[in-house]
Amino acid sequence: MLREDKRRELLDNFMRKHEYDESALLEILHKTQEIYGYLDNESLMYVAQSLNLPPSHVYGVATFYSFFKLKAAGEHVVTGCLGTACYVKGVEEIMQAVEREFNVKRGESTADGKLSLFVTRCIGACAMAPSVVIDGEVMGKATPELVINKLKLLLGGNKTETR
Amino acid sequence: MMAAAEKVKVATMWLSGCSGCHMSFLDMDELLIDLAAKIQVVYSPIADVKVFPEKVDVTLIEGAVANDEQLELLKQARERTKVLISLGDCAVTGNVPALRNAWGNSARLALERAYIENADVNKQIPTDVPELLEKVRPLHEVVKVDYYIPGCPPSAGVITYVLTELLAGRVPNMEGKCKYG
Amino acid sequence: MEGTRLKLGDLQKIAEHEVDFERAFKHRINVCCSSGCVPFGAFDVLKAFQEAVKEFGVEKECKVARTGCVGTCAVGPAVVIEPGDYLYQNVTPDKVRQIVRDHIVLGLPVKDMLYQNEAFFKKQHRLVLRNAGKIDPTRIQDYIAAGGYAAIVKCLATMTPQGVIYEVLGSGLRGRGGAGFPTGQKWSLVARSHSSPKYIVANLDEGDPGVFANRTLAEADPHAILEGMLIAAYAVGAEKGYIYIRAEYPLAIETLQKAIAQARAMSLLGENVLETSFKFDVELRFGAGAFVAGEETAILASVEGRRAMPRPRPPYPANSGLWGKPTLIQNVETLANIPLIVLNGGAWFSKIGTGKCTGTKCFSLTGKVNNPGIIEVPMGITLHEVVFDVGGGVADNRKFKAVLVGGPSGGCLPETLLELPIDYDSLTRVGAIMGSGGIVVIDDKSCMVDTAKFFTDFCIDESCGKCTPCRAGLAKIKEIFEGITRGEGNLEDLATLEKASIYIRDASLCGLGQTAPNPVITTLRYFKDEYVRHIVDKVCPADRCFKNVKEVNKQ
Amino acid sequence: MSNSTVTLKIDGVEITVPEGTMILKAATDNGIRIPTLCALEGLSNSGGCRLCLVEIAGSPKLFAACITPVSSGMVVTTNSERLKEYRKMTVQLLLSERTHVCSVCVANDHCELQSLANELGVDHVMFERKWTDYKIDSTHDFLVIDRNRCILCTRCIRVCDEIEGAHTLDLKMRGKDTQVIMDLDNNWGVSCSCTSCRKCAKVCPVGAIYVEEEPLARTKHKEIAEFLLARRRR
Repeated sequence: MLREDKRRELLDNFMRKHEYDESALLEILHKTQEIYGYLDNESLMYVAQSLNLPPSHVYGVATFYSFFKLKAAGEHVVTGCLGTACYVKGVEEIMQAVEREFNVKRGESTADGKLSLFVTRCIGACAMAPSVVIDGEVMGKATPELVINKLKLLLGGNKTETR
Repeated sequence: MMAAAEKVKVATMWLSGCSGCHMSFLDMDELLIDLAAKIQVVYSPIADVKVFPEKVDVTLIEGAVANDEQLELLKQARERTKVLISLGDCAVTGNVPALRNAWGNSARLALERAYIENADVNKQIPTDVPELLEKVRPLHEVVKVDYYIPGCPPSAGVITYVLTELLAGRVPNMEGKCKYG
Repeated sequence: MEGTRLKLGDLQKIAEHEVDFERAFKHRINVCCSSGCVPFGAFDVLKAFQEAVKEFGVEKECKVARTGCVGTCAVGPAVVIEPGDYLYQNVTPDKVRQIVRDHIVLGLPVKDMLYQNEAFFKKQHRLVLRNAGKIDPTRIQDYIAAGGYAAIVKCLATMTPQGVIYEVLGSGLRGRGGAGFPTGQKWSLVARSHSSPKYIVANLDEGDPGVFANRTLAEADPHAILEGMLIAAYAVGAEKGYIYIRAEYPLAIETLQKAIAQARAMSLLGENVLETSFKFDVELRFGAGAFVAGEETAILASVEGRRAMPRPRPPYPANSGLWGKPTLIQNVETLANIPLIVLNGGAWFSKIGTGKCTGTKCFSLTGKVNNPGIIEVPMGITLHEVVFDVGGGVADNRKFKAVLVGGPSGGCLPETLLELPIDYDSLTRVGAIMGSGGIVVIDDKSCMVDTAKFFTDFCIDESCGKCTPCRAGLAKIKEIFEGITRGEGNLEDLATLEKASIYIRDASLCGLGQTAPNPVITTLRYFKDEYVRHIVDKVCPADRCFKNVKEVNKQ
Repeated sequence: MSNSTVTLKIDGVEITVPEGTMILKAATDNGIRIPTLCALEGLSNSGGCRLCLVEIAGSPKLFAACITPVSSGMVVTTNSERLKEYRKMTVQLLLSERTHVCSVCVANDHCELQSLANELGVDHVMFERKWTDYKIDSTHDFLVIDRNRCILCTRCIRVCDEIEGAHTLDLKMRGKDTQVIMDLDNNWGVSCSCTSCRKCAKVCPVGAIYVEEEPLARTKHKEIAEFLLARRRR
């Protein structure tokens, strides 16, 4: 993790590159999320002030688009693709299996903050349906067993590290 | 429409409501006398009849459906009535009785609020009363309803209008006459 | 070569030089490195080939190239060896040595690794995807060698803006974003608009679930999009362009960013394009997960950094678009057609496809079909040909039930409509739409009520919330569906569903709401018996619904 | 502004208005009533509520009168059976989308949605009503927002931005989850930008924003936007 002043500097540089142009708000929010992991009220207020935009406008934009997260995600993130092709090929069963196995609801994280489960509407990997994204990597032709095993491996590996 | 000798059989029913709609009905005042010449009240909270009779022509129902007894009564009324009318906002929208619908587990919460939180003595939920439905519903979500008279309460004038039109064999036009609240 | 400012005549030289350079190789090994193949290890395969040709000492006669998608996304990583267009499927690094040894060194293609579905390519006609899988998208020289940027040179050197528009009008090209508005007419409107500056927005916000043709194009041939934008800018008098792309497409973004940088370095973008007085530059704008942002007026709001809420038209973007200025909004697939139209003439283009719908259309063919992937077929081809010839029929030997054409707001069409030719008007007539080109094959294991509910759910999630019919109406439709699939429906619900759907279609503000009820309307029209069985018999013919109800009852 | 005029027909009446006039204004100025909710004189038009939809001869589509400019020879129908049906449907959807209980609402008898239901004869709602449970924000000294009653017409947002210039209010989320917010979705009481001008309460067509302990008849004043604009133009 970068230090706070370093992160702020990154964000400042990026906004300067866009000349504090309010039309680059989406790009700037993307960058903010990339730097901080999610969009908290503090950074939203900072962006609003820097771009000279009303806070409610910035908040409205940040919550309109599903790509932006206003809450910190878990250490590991699994995202199920709910696109048509994946749906037809049974991604719902995978989602339910993950929910059951790790006691987590979609859109939320496990109590220990280790795993977040999200859904997205189509990642465009439809020919490999059903697809699931685990920590940024696409798993095509996924099955409940494959996903759960992979997640167990990730979470288990983590535990041994912390021990 | 009707033979002069044969009066139209009218029933009224009171479910989960405040009886205000019935009061409004009585507010027709002297018009009630004219009406009495044409109709015969065969079942009503203001008439002492225990069982809903067969072959009723018109039934006016006040109140929403909130418990299993009301549900049964309503279904029975529907089976035995030609024309069923929702009278007042509770019957038409659910209105105040339905406000509890906003909570999950609303039947239980409502009972606890009434019989435990707000009770001074004997804090307990009675077991010998009809069971509350999980959701309070307007009549047309449960049975087919033929006409609607919204209002809290509907004015005597609107009730008169609808009944007069129906008795004259016409379909009431509710434009400009549906005042909710 | 890169970084030198080019003049109009220089491109020809680069092309010739590249072609000469290519000729030195006997074989070309094209490894598909697009989003469909990368997760299955395409980059490892690429590396393995580079090592294997060295190992066998054939690196002088073999060019190993990273390319875009050939379309057979279900059998990736895919590798094409030229000459002969041998398509190897499911290539893994451990198979690479054998391929190089047998195919390149011994001249014996490895038969059992080859893609066997010849029919997949037979009925396709590749215009937009002309370079997909053939050139390295990260090298501008590859594109130039394939005849790229020759069209903008032709425009700048020999054509007036009006002349370009005339050719586009003559081509009969219609917008590929879904609505099918004639492209030439749109260009004329923007060109005639007097205020300035003017803008171009290239729409790459492919939000339809199940559709990835635009992404494939951007990953395989980014310069075709840029050239299309350049020509459009020249024709309408625009000087700034934005490509609005989904943030969920990192590889396409990277490819486009590289392409823009290369084009700028060679003075194909920027001030004085190819040392002429024409100036045009392109910037990327990222979407952030909003299907509605693909709508023409919503995309403008999003490019301006606002909530992607559509606004009523008029005013049309051609007169009042970005920041109130004339703006040409065009899908990237439409734009990729433009260089070919300029080079070969509108008359040539108008002969492809049908009279009213010229050219080709890219489709993402997915669902329960044997050969899923990206296809490009001439307009007017029948659904039957697409599903059974190109697609190779229904997967797992199941029975065909329906085909959904046009994405989540498309229509579910039954077997009886399979002979329907695919064009804008025929599809609209039967309640489907072209949309952005999704074709999902549905087999007899799927329930049509559940399918319609799924698409309604999608549209509810993606509704912007501005207008009442779409925001509140769709939610009510969903509630009715939930009742039916819980076993609490009654036959009157069907009338309510239909009434509400038609109201939403007619009364909604934008295309999302106007088309959102299509799946409901078409399934009610073509599969009403399935609804009736759910309601009357409490039976789901595909055994998908009532499951949760049963489980709850058991508990 | 050009001085040229346009002649068109609305419901059979020939009307001449300045070029660029919206159908809604052309109709209203000539005594033809088209129901509206989100449109408000003095504010920009949203076109979202869809109540003012009209038919224009020659097009199968419907047009929002508030935002469609007149053109010469246009033949507009404002009250066909289909339009009446659709308006009723719109009102029903608004009534069933959130908790609208007129009998206990501050806006009872002063509510535009309520009077529209009356005018159009919406005697019941064919859809199941949704009973929402959004928390009421009464943290402001005297302004209260009850989002259960909000119909998302965005009048408050537009008046706050365009007339007051504060832009305290905006929308968050999207679709059916859309809500009116203050600043970063803060409680109204801690809003850093609200000027407490109460214009939002004046223009709210329903009982979603109101002034505590003030009769609505006194609060409501939807002509405020037009009035202020006229003062500024002087």
